[in-house]
Amino acid sequence: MIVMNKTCESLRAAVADIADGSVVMIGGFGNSGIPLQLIEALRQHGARDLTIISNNAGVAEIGIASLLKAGQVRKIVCSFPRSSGSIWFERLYEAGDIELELVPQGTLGERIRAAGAGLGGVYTPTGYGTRLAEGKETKVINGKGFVLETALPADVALIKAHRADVWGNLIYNTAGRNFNPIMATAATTTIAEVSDVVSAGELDPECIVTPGIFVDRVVTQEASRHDAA
Amino acid sequence: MIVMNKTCESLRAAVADIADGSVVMIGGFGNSGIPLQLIEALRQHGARDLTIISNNAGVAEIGIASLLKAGQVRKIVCSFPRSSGSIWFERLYEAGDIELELVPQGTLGERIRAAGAGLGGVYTPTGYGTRLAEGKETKVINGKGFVLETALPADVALIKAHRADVWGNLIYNTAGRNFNPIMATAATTTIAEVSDVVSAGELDPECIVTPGIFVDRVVTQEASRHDAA
Amino acid sequence: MMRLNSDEMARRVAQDIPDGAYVNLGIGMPTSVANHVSDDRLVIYHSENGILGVGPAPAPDQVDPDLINAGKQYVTLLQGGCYFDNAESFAMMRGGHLDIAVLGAFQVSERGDLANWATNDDTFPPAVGGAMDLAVGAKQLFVLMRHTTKANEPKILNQCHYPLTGAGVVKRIYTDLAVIDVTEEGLRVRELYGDNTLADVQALTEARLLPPL
Amino acid sequence: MMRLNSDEMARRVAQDIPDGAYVNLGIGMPTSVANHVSDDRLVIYHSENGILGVGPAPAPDQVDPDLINAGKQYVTLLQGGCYFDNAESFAMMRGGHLDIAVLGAFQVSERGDLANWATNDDTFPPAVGGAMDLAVGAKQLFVLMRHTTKANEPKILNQCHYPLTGAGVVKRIYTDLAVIDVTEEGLRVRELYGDNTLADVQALTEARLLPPL
Repeated sequence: MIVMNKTCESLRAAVADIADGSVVMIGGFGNSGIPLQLIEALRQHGARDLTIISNNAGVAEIGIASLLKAGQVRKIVCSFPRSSGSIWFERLYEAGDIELELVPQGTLGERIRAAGAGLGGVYTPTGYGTRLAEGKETKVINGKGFVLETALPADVALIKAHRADVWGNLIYNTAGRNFNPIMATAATTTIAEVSDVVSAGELDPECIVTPGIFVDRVVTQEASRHDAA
Repeated sequence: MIVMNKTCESLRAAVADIADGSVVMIGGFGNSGIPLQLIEALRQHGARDLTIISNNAGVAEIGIASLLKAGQVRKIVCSFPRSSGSIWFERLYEAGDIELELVPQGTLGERIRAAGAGLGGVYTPTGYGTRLAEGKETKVINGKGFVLETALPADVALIKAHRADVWGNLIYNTAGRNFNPIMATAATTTIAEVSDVVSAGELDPECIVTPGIFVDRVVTQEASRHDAA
Repeated sequence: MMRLNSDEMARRVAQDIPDGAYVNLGIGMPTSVANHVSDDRLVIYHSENGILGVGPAPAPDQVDPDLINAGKQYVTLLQGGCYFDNAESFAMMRGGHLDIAVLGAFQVSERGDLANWATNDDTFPPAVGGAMDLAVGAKQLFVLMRHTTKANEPKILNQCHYPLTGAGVVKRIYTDLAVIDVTEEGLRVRELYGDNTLADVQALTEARLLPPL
Repeated sequence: MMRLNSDEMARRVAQDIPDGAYVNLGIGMPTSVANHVSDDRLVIYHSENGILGVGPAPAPDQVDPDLINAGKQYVTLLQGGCYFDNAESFAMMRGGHLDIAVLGAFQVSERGDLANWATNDDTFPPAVGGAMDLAVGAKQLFVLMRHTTKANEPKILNQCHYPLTGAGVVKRIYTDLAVIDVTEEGLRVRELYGDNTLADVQALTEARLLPPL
């Protein structure tokens, strides 16, 4: 009997094929639902010239900020780069050493979802008549103005979930979902960091949030022991 | 202490304000997840000149077919009207007594979702280069052809779920979800037929499929006893 | 002239939130509106990061690190609340499902244009978050802000000078001096606090104010 | 000339479905492909109505009336399967997440155009269902059909005469006579059953066939 098992034994192995120049989605909102160990593995892996798609641009020295500090990021696509403590982003931005594409949060989500759902783009009312719609196609539908926002796919998505099964089905913890479920759908390769992995059938099929079809690799936070060895 | 309770005591009361000429979404796929008792209440209520949005056009004499038979439907928007046993639809169609807007199933879903999510429309690759894209705006994005499909809202959604809580949060039974969760988001008034209603907090917040914000009224199948009385 | 303090301003907004309403409170002063909705009432708070039914701050030993609000503060979930992802959360906003959003503002125009995400100072990198989605989506958008800048300059203007968050989106403005409705006729004063007169408030307002009906 | 029967045709397709693949089987003959994937193998079947991990038909006393496949037959769920709504189900199709879709067809053109949802007979109301979404979305679209119509007319044509389901979408055609790949050079015969010759099959095909490599 063939058994499907998407578990990856090591964090290092999980990110080993991320190439220089990749577009990488990273889940999380503030400090909630961030795949910190996968980000650290990516930092150690050392891929450069990355485009990062994430809601925030990292704070202090951890998470996305650690990639910025290491000079691995060429461009960031996000809605709110300027949190208190986003010193590495601010430093690079002021020096002109990083490109910023600012996207309203809901538009960021719809562009990611569109990529995952095979849509070319969506007409959203968000940003209509504002600076963030400049240069974009607009359309008035039933008297209301909309902006065309195109699909935003990625090469890799690094996401954080609470628990996986071996088929790659995922459940999350409270508000830790945020961008993780939609990013899982929008990348060529989706890698999920989880607290633990259970057998197929142990997650309630009515409660699975991310179906395994969207997930390529699952790695537990325990896997860091393998990397240290 | 204020208590929120969206439960409606009677099926008849739940549909009493559906006006002639309304656009009514009805959940279900084949015989799975259809709000049969709400449809029967709508039939008895007698609203006419309805536009029905649903995946199918009813079979035999029940469900949507009963509304067709009663002459209450002016137009139907669906993907697959011609199931074996769709005699009432076929009869009306051949007589020219019903208007049909045929929409690919995934496009129907995205148009419904767009309405619920406040989008004006989406560019989908589905139907590009086919008869169902005739007369629609198209656009080539990154070398691939897409068709503009606009949001499809409704006045009322009649949906079927397994269980509700008094806040209107819903969970479903197996493949009974189909169009129900997206239709819940896309109508001015959403009415859910459920097997039972529990207190707030009794549904696992990690497993709620339709958040109560999308649901206006909940009615149990037991409520038909009130109507009979 | 009577100027409400922050607590009094938040309390005034809380009075206008009906029971059973679905409400999003913006970061900063708007968040404190919840503190003035008494415990015997039921308002369902939405948080953009994927929560409906946001409850009060947890006891220190009850903190769930993932359970934060849009302002990144630890919160709890009410019985009856639920979680969802970003796409569904913003569908709630943009799709017109929230009854009320309360946002802060740098400037509001007489047409209800809102400017609250960027100034004309380009030394800081821009950040927008969910403000533009909230601005276009909620059934009613309330602005809660001081009537003037710290330099006593008007914030209610003929035209916003700062980049817009949304055009023609504001329904009502709650300041420390008055409550003002954005109507088809223009800005209509709805309520003047204490002994404040229309002339007093007009003197601190660039846009023309219409008297209470 | 060797003509496979329906069972043999379905078995032939089953041979080309790799373990671990996510697969959607269209209504009719394609559905029977699953019967020829042996029990020691793992293929994850998707059903457009919102199931991933579709299992075999239930025992009569185990039927869940809501748990049906796209053909409205009762099914079960494998351990590891899950449920979702229409939008997510079609996101899987359109977004390129399914490895293989197997569909029936009225006609296929040499460019891989697919016609399988309507004929030119307008006496019946049209119905399309999920066919157009499957056609554009799966990584590989296999067509499973008899090589000719009941009247022995070719179904593999220079141009489809019936309304298209999708343009340039078919990757491979499995008929009762042969397996044919749609390539940039044209229709390339991949396999001829029994003693069938290229000339035999070409005689029943309007579009030009290229010999096996």
